[in-house]
Amino acid sequence: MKIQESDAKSLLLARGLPVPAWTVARTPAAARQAAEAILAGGEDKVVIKALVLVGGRGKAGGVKLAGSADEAEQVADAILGMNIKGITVQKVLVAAAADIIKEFYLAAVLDRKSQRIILMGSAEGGIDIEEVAATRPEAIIREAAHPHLGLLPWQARRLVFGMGLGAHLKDAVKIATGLVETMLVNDADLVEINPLAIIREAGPDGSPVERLVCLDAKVTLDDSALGRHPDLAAMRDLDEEDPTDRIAREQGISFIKLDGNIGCMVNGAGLAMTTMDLVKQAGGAPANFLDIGGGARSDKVAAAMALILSDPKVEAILVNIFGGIARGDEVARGLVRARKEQARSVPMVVRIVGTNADVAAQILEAEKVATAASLDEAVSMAVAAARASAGGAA
Amino acid sequence: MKIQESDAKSLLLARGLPVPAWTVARTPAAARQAAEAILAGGEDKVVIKALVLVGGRGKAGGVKLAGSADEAEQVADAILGMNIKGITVQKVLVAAAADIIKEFYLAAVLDRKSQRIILMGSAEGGIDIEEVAATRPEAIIREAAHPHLGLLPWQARRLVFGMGLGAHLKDAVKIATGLVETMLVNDADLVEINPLAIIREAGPDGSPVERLVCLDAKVTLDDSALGRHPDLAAMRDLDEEDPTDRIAREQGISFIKLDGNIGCMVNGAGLAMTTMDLVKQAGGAPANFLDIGGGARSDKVAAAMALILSDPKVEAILVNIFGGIARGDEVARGLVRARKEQARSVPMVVRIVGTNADVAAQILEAEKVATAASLDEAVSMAVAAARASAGGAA
Amino acid sequence: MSILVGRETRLVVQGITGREGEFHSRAMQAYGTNIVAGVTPGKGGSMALDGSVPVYDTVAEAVAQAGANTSIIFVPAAGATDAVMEAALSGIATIFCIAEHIPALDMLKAVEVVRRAGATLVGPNCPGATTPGQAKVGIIPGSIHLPGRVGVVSRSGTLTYEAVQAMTDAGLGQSTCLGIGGDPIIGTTHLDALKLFAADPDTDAIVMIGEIGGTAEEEAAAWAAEHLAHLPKVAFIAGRTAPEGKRMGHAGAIISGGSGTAASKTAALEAAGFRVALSPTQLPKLLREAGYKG
Amino acid sequence: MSILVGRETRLVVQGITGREGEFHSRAMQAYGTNIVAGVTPGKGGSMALDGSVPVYDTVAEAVAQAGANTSIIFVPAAGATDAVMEAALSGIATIFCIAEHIPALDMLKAVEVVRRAGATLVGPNCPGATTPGQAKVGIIPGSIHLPGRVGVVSRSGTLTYEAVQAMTDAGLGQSTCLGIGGDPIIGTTHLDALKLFAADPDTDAIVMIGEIGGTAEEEAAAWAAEHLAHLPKVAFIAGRTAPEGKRMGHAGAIISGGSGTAASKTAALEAAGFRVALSPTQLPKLLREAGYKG
Repeated sequence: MKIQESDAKSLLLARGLPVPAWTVARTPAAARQAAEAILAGGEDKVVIKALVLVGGRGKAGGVKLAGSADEAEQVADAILGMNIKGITVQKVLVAAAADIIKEFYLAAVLDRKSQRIILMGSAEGGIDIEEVAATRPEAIIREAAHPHLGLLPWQARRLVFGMGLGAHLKDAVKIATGLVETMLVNDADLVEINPLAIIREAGPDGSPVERLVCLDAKVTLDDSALGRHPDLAAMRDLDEEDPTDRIAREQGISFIKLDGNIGCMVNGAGLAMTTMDLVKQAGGAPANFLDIGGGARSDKVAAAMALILSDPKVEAILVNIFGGIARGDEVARGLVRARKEQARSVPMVVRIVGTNADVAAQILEAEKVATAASLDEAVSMAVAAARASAGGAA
Repeated sequence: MKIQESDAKSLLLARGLPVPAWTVARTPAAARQAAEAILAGGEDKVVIKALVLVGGRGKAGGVKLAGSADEAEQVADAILGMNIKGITVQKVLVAAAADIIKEFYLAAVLDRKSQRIILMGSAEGGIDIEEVAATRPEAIIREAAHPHLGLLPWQARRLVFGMGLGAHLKDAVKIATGLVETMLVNDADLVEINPLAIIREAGPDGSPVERLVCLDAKVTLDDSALGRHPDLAAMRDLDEEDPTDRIAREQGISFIKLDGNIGCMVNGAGLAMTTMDLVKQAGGAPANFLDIGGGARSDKVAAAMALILSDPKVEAILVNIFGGIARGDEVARGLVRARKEQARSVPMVVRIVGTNADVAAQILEAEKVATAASLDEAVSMAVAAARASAGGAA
Repeated sequence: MSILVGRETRLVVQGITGREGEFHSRAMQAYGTNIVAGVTPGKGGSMALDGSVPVYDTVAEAVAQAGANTSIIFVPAAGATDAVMEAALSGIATIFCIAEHIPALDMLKAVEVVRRAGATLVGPNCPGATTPGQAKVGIIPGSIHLPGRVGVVSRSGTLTYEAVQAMTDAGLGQSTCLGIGGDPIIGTTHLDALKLFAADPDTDAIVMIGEIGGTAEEEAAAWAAEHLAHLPKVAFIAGRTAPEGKRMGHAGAIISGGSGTAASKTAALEAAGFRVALSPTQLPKLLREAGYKG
Repeated sequence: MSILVGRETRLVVQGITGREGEFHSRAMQAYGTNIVAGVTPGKGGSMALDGSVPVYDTVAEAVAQAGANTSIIFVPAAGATDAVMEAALSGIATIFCIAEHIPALDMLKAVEVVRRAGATLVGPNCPGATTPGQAKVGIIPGSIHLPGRVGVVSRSGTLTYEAVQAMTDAGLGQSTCLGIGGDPIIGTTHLDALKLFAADPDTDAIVMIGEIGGTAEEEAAAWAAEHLAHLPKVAFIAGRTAPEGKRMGHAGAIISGGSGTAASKTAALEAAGFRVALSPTQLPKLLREAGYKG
């Protein structure tokens, strides 16, 4: 689960890491008020950033500076409501604009290949790390945390020296160690600071001092561990969650909306992807990815059907079940019931094989549901049905 | 560092383990008051236990039951002031007397041989575990905690089943896990519950229920880790600490008082023990174990001298220094100064070899201090000096 | 015994008295798998599966008293990593973990313990393995298999069944069918599976099923190019139409930063001498084209 | 090279710029030890010991750039276990840790890391090792040694010096003198040391110095009875007059529950063929009586 920059920064603060203060504003007026307070504190400028869970907000115009309260209000007004990669901006983060001397990149990631938590650092911060990784991999320093003891202090030091942050050894070690702790304590998949920056600010006596701070923060949480972190589960941003996403989540169904017109209901993630791929290959367009999961009781089947039909673009449904844990007859019964309760009617093609497929076939036949024996056949039938349905509607 | 049963129980409580309530009383009146409260709560009897840091208080009469407030006061009066193995009892623990169904033994110990934390359990509780270990080792179940992950739940289960506590699986697993956690969190060497007991008590509806509880607790802390646990360092029982023990501790000197009349000042624990052994073998009696430690600056030498002379039985002093990190000349200078400042004068024999031993010899010769070249010679001289001194005093 | 499971398998079922554990234990027993013990803490001393299998409190007892050498874990996610570590540190050589939704950082710790213990873990979030005609350990429907000499390895569950069914329908029997699971941190990777098949005298061809996310298929392909050049090899990758940045059901199935795409995996596999199918049903045909005569 | 240290030793000093680190580094260098690097985080790029030794920020650099194979750690207790793990996981084969007062549970974790890395740790709270005439790594005064063929191992510091001095005074040279430290959790035990000496062609006799507490001497004795029957062996145990239940300076030197006494250790050693001295000065004579001709 992705969380907003503001929540990610809270998690870093909780580990004692240096994160400059921020305010979240949902209206231009609130942004103005936050900016006033910051400017009254002696800062020259504020930065206003769109809070959205997609990347590239900077390029999309979602990050702007303002030098006065008036300007802050105008900028916030422009950003709020903006559409960034399909997401409507509903809130902004307001903070003092930092006087940046140098930017770095630092992230803790769960690395599948090495089966370790890897800390990745680079002296080239504030940029696209994937581009650096692809073009100049030697610019990235990696340190694998001990699988049972976490990041050891000497590992943090080695990373910090490698990043050229030796002049800020103590603070940088604390941040590096804190990133891995943040990951471990919160069951995160990713904790990224980009940029980690040396900034210039006024010291206690007014003269400028340098300080290493986390200017941005991105945290992704392990969905499988949210059950033991109710405080983190509460960070789910409902502003960016579709009603269908919520229903799917609550029903334990994996559901991802796509652009096509053939709704898919499949058991198993791999088979669900395969079904989508085959629909596309056969000239159709899948409307969704949907894995009803292991058990696939009839109530779950009904919920999946409702999810699919909630998309008005859906013109045909393809059900593909390979019974294993899921019993084919139970799925068939669920389909029949869901069919009777559904709001609108679209053609449906069902293919059920494996455990109790024979009983399933009898049930479906009795209800005159179109069935197919093979996956390829089911796909062709669904694509044809969608075409016919679209033609009929036109 | 040993801590009292009451403090040990606090550490267990902090891990959420079941420990029946207790009160510490320093006067018979306070014990009476505590007993009154317990008896008013519906209990039949209270137990009053001497709080001392030596074993065998039960056999010494330091643990007694009382059935009334009057009796509690009398019992407390008898126990307070009692001498148990050289310690005067200054406080007692008062608690409800448990209705014990069965006793067990459970302890987490730092095992040197396996270099692991070992959890030792036995269905024979409330008894001398060392006797069980010696006579019927098969009655003790052992489980080694993972060196990096601690005691894993399945290990706790295996131990609990082995101890015959399967009927109390969940509680017993929690206690076993909690013991190792107590050890890890507090840097303890030993966390012992003897007895761990199934007791009968009144349930919510008044009918009797069985519960697994920690009836006694013994915790020894790692002296080397006290620096990072100020809260635990504060548990040091000053009631049982000699003024000389305190001075030695504050000076970083290892000092243990013995019964003899030859004071020993040595650098290095092994050499200090060896010096004691040789004194005894030569017919003398060492008055103390004293290791002045690595550096052995002159102020430390003076403090060590004061510690030795604070024992009125000391009739001769044997100084044995093998210079390595410790420089012989610095020790010699310290001795000369301490000699001039000391309260009373006893014969002293000095043997300094190793680093700067030649300079040390010159300094001592100039001050007419008796010196010896070999350890054996130094010991003979000291034993003779003590005899002469004792003869003179007689 | 082909790989991992076979006639030598002496299975202990951890969580045998649970609903899922009991259901699948019956199916495994019906297939012919030698289930020698069950473990449910607190039910030690009882019998499971109609009195045919003794239940113990601990895996150590199952090893000592029933000679178990393989374990399958039907314990739910919250206790599954502990069960994995119990098996590994109690002398079990091969461990299958079925549970899904295990926190990745828990599994990371457990995988390290398993490795240090010298054991093999398959899963979590996997359907297990079947050596057709000998033993099945897991939840793969027994009926889809045919004994033979093709090794099948897959990250998926039902997609594996689909591929195996296609093979069986075409008369291509399998040496062992192995589902390694779709989680980010798993005990046995595609590469590990290929190494096992490479060392197996009963395996003459390879079917590898992958999906988007990570680089496990690429790593396996690189190894296969060097060490399995002599074997007919086919593959299928699910998720050609998956959008970037979305988890497709499996915690590990996500394209991020442009890496882990079906296209990059397909390219790596083809470069390594695999024929890559566009549908699971094409696998038998491609395997024949690759020269497999079995 | 006798055992652990010798002409092949390429030493990195962790904490070379500290007071103790510098002092003892000079003494080691004066003895002839080949100090190839120092490590002090933040002082990388500078030179230590009058410009003769480069200082690095990390042990990894000292290994890569200066070819260090052995490390001595003069870092105080709070950072010592981290330094031990850094050395072990950066490719150092032999590590000496001098600091005392390291929490035992910290060392327990570090010892496990060292073992897993396949490295050897000596200490903590130890004086180090000297192979006379070749190299000394630690704080044992160089002047007390004489090159020869007797292996000396001890839990103590100054008591070791006493024993070595007695040997040297009697003309009995040493192959290696090793102080293993008096803490409860140590990297190299008496038993480990005996195994090293047993495999060393340059060692023809053994002097083992022990003290009260634990059972390490008994375990070493049991092994020696079986594997070192052919070598002359003598021992000394300190603490015959130590009272029960009191820590005699060393964290590990405590008799508890009647075990770990000097009497039990002496009995075990005598049963294993050691001659046990009543004073360190008797060791040379007993070694001659045991048939040592060197």
